[in-house]
Amino acid sequence: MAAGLNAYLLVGAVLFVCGVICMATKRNGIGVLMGVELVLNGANVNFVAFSRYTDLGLDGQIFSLFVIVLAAAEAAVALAIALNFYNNHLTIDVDRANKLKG
Amino acid sequence: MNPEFLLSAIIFVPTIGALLLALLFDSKNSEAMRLFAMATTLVTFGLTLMLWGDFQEGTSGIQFEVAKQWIPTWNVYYRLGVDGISLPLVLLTGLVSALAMGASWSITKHVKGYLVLFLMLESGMMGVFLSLDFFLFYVFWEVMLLPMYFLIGVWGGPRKEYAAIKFFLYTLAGSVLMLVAMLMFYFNAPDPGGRFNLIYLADAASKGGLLSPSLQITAFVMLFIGFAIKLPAFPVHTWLPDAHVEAPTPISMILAGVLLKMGGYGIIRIAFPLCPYGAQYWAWTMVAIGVISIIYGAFAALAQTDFKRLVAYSSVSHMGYVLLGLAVWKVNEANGQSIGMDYWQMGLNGAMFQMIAHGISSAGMFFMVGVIYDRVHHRDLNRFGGLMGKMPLYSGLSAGLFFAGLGLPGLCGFIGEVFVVLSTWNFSWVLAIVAASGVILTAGYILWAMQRVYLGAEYRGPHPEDLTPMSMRETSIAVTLLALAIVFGIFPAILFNIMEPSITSMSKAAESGYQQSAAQVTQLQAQR
Amino acid sequence: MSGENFLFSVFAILTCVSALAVVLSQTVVRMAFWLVISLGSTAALFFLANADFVGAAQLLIYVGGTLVLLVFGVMLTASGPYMKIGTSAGETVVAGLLGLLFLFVVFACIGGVEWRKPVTGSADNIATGAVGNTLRPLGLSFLGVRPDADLANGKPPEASGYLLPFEIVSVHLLVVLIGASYLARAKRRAAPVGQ
Amino acid sequence: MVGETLRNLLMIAWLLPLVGFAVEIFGGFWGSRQSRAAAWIAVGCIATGFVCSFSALMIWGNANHWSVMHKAEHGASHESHDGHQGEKGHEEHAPAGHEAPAEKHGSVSSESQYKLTALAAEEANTAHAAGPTVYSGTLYYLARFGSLDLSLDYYIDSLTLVMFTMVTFIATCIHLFAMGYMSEELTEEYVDHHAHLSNGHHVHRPGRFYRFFAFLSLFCFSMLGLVLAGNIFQVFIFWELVGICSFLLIGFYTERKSASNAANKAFIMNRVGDFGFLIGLMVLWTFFGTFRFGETVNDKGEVVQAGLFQLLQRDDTGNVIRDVETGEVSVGAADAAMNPGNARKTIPYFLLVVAGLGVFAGCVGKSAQFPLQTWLPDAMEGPTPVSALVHSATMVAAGVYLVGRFYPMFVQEVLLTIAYVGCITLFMAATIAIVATDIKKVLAYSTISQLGYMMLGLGVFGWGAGLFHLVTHAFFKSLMFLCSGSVIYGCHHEQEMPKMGGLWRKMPITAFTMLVGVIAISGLAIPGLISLSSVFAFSGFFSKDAVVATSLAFVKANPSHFLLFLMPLLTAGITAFYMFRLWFYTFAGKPRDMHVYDHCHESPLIMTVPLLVLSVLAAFCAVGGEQGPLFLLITGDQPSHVSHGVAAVAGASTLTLPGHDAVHAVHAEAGTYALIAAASGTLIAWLLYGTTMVNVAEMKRQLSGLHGFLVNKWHFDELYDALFMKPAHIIGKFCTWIDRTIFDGIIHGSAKVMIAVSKWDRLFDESVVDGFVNLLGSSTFAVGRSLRVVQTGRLRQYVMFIVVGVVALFAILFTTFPG
Repeated sequence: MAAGLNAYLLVGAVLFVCGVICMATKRNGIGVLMGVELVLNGANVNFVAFSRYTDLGLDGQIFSLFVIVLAAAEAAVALAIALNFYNNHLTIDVDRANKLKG
Repeated sequence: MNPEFLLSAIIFVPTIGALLLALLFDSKNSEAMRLFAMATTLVTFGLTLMLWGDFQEGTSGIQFEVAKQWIPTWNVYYRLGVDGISLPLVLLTGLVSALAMGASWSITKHVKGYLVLFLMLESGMMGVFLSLDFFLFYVFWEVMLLPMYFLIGVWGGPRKEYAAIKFFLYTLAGSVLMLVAMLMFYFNAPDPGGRFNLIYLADAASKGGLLSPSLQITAFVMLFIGFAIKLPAFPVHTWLPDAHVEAPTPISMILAGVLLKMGGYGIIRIAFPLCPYGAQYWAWTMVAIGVISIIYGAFAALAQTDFKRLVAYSSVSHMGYVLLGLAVWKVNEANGQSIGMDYWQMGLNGAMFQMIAHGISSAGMFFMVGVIYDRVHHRDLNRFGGLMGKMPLYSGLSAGLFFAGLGLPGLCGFIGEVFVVLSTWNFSWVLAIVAASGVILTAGYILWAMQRVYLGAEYRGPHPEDLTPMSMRETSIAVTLLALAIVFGIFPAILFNIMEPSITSMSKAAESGYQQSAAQVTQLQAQR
Repeated sequence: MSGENFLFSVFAILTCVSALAVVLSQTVVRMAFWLVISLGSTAALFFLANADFVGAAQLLIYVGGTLVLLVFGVMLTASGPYMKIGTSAGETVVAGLLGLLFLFVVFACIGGVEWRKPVTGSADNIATGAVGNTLRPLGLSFLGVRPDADLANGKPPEASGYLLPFEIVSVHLLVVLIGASYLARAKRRAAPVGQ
Repeated sequence: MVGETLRNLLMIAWLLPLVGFAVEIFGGFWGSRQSRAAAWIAVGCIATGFVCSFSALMIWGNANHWSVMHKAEHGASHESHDGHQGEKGHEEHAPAGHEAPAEKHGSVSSESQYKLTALAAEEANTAHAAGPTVYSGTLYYLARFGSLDLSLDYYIDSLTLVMFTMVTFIATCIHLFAMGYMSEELTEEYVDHHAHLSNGHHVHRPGRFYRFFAFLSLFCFSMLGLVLAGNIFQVFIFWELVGICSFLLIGFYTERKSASNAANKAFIMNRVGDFGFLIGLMVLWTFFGTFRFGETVNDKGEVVQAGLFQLLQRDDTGNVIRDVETGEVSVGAADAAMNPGNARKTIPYFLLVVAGLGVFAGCVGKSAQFPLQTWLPDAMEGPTPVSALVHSATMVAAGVYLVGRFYPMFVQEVLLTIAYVGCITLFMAATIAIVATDIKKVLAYSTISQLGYMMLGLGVFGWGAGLFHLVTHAFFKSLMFLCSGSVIYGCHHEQEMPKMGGLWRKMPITAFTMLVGVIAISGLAIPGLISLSSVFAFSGFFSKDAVVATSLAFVKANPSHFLLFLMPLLTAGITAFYMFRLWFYTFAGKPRDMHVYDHCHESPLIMTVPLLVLSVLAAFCAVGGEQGPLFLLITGDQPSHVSHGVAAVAGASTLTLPGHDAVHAVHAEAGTYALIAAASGTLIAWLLYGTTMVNVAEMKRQLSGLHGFLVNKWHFDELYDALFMKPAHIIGKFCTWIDRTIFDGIIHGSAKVMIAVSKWDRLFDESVVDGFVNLLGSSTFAVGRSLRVVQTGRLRQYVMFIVVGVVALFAILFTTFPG
């Protein structure tokens, strides 16, 4: 498999889809978070690939850096939320968080 | 200080004061807030005095003109300036606001809100008198309306909501008519750049190039109704007694001292210069309305038993002189020449003077009523009496202020009234005689009221123990007003020197505008 | 097959497989493990794509920071390290099908688009995303200077760097950290809800 | 510069009381209630004013070489000065008072006669007044509009100076008297026995000594300003100011309802007159364009604008010049450049009459003439010194003064009206005075009656006679009021004459001085005491004689107006009757109320000295009659058309107004008639009240109808109440009703309509608009309800939905835009 733009994009796509499925299937809150990380990573791969293989220049890399940083932040907040949730429900099962049910 | 900046400062210092008051002060610390608001009004008054100091007397044009684009799409400018017509009113506003603020110590409910609204009201009033852009004028006109509504509606007497709504609706109705007239000028102005520029519009009108004669007649009616409501003239005066009776004392002072003057100011600043033909067309009607207001207000005052309502009706009567003086413009319809132009100018000057004089005397009268109301909490004329013995200083000062309202020579009310009346015969001898008969009625209701309140053997109403002498604060307000009443009564030339050149040029411009329009009418008739 | 291609293939497959493993593993600790692998190999991909700084950041922040955080989360929330919260079979199937469909759609997109031609280096030896050491340009761009964009082609400097976003992100991070610590602080509850 | 000196002196005299007022009112408010300082300040101010006025009179006389005195000897000749000795001869008769210094100044002037003549001539040019003896000018401007201007001016002629001297002198006396009379107010706890609280107690209040003198000072200022005024507008200003001073002084006892009522009545009735005055002013202003009496002069001494007196021109016969075609009166001075820019060229004759009547209406109000006379008797509520100063000697005489001052502007219709008004007034007031029992009320009615005489005198073209009577009356009437004040003070505020009697034993000085006044006003005289051709008489005889003589001359010229002679003649008798009735009632006979008599005492020195001084003047001020110095001084600057009279226009039904010669011809005859009338009046009074020959009570009962009519003052109060007061209140109520019901009704009605419309609108909204909206809402709700199932609240499901959504979107995209 040649390392070209498409190859990177495919990897990104796989990561992305895995992340989404992870989010959709894991009942564990931490698992959902991990899914999110995967999704973000998939996006990052795309950014870097575009940076490398098109004339976007450094923008892609910079974006990916921002994404990494924001992902870290998001992880921190999400974990805090998860901890709170756990404190309240004594479980991490996100299906229990159904207060918004219509 | 840069004089151009001065004008903006006069308008916005109260606003800034209101902002600071709203942001910085703890609403429990009423005394500090009052002092701060007092200081703000005093600074504003000081600025108006500086304006007077910088003002060049003897010239007729606009001074310190400021023009900055505001809404370029509609040719709206932030255009300010003073001339001899507006300067006295600006001074009066500064003075009456400061004094009314001094009288505001009696307000104890929601002090912060009251003071903020009060200062905003002052900004609005200053803006009305200083703006030379019609749109800006209109904006300030409305800006002033809302604080007034709340000031009456929140801090008023038992029927405050009714009074506030009545005041608001009446004034708003007038504003709407004014707005329509404003649009008429807007779409007829020859130069789009000056569509809202009052000076430019007046200039165009004096050359006959603004509105056609028939449009002028319509536009003038709309403007006039708007201003007559504010004045207030018979028969649209009934908001005034209610508003006055319900409003708290300082607001009554502002209302009588400044707000009513806007009607007269609007007529002389906008209605006359912009529609000279219309003004001349309706001159007789206006004079008649003025005369009816004089007599009607005096008669109605005679029948009142509520002290404040009596003073309110006296305002109707006194403002009738303003309308009368403004409108005594007689022309020879055959050739368009004015008959006795000097008499019209005398009437205009007298009317302007009467506005100032009434601002002083009626603010004083309302204040004096407020002083006694604060003590005994009623205003029933038949349950007073004997105050001369209990509160001699108060009674003496009130007597002075009431005499000023009565039109006693040596006090300011006399000059305005008599000048107006003297100029009236030239216009119509019947109306002149009727107007002159007002002196009897005025003496009647004021003396009778004074007799019932101040004279007599004893006080007949409730709370006689509360009749304490005036405080230093109250005394200084009353003394200031009375002193001014005396100064202006003895040296009216102080004011006339400021006003006369501007008024003369205004009347000359109106005359030439009328002649142009009259020529157009003749042409049209000849074509038919 | 060049070395680059080979390395790419290895890491790409590693990435994809471990990502799949994250989805498929049943316990959270294992998921964490596979995630580490996946992210780490992504970092390797970054290195391959000439984004060495990004790769380093990936390793440092993600693998070193975020995952530690996640593991903490796992430890703090799990009743036991190998706790399972099962997913129903139906759901798994639906999710799998949907995932495949989604993957197909994305693949179709990737394949269907004519991407812009890659550039190979710049005239005046300034590093771009394609070649050269990107560390210095990246740092400069965070300080508001874009050597690759502004100085290229003799254009006047437009200061199209990322100083402001950088600052915003910094503040954002700070806020997030404070917020997170606030949210995560231990609260006393009378009784757990829903028990 | 004589003009400037005079101006400065008179301005000092004028403004000093104002300063005094300020000092007294403030000093008094913060000062001690027991201090007499206020009174001394007031006396000091007004006495200084008198000195200034008197020196001004002297300077004026010297400057024009006492030419007025020569006029007496040599007609209207101004050039001749050789009659100077004769004038000195007159002055030697002047017994006391201010005539003595006059003599001194006179002799000084005679020593440097030539020099002063030159000086006078020079000043005549530079002082640029109408005549050599009139000085006018402007103090400051109130306002200027185009060619119109209003200013405060001064106009100094002999009348001004005499009035100044008279007013300041009398005021000084009265101030001194008041210091004693008002001394009861020098306390912290004054008990007002005439004012009651609702619990029946008397009112206790701090004394107001200082306030009284402050008001008096303010009054003096206003009165002097009125006299000094150089234009009719300024007269109006001070006219109102004396009115308000009168108001304040009448209502001095504010606790008394009757006092405040009287004060209001006085002011409002004056305002009725002022309404007319204002109309007159409007006419003058509109048609003449100036208010000044005299000419306006610029800095270079050129006359730039003519005054009113110059604008209304008269021909040689004394009639105004009228346009031949239109009959309108031409307005304008001979030199067209002097005409005010805005003045019309002509004025309709009837408007000239209206203007005159208007100004006269003001005088009617101020001088309490018919039909506005009712306020003056009520004004006696004020303290007695006020009655003496304000309501007899000075303020009420201001109306007469103004008629005299404004004389050149009156056409003969106006003069005739003045004469008849005066005639009615003098008779009516005298009849009421017969039955009045309050000592001050009698004097008040007598004041009205005497004012009527003055008006009559002016109306029948006796310019000098009317003003002569003004001055003499001021002296003897203020004297009598002060005497009555002394009686009231001595009797502890008892004013009812039926409770007095025999008081001359207790208060001899008061009784004696009062008798002097009574004789003076009655016009009694002893013919031929000094020489065969002259009579010995007190001042009242001469002045009243002058009035009666003028009216006789007038009636002889215009026989249809015979009442104008008969009524004053009859009233001369009535006057003597009621004045002696007063004297006999009060001072003679036996005491009727022993309580009053026992507590009665003579007044202190500070009150009796002014009485004595005034009595001397009341007796002798008019010495020499119409050849005497006082009359000559007054008439020194009389209007030019007066002395020759006005001839009737041929072919028109106009009046002939008698000149000096015509009056002189009937002087002896009229004097005889008047003396007979006065003597018979005195005799009747003596018979009725001095002896017990006639039972007065019996007579009163027999004439009860007439008596009641007179006691009720001809029912004027009731008439005015029904005609004006009640309707005014009814109209006032009606106006309020209109406001409340009609105007507010319209507002409220439209509000109701608006509410109705909005109700209907609400109905529409609720059924149609809301129905639609509700339908929309409920359907939305239903949809939401059905979709609710989707909202499971499960996070993972949502992610699934997103995925499904994305896939679906792409699917649509691909199917819609293939490729």
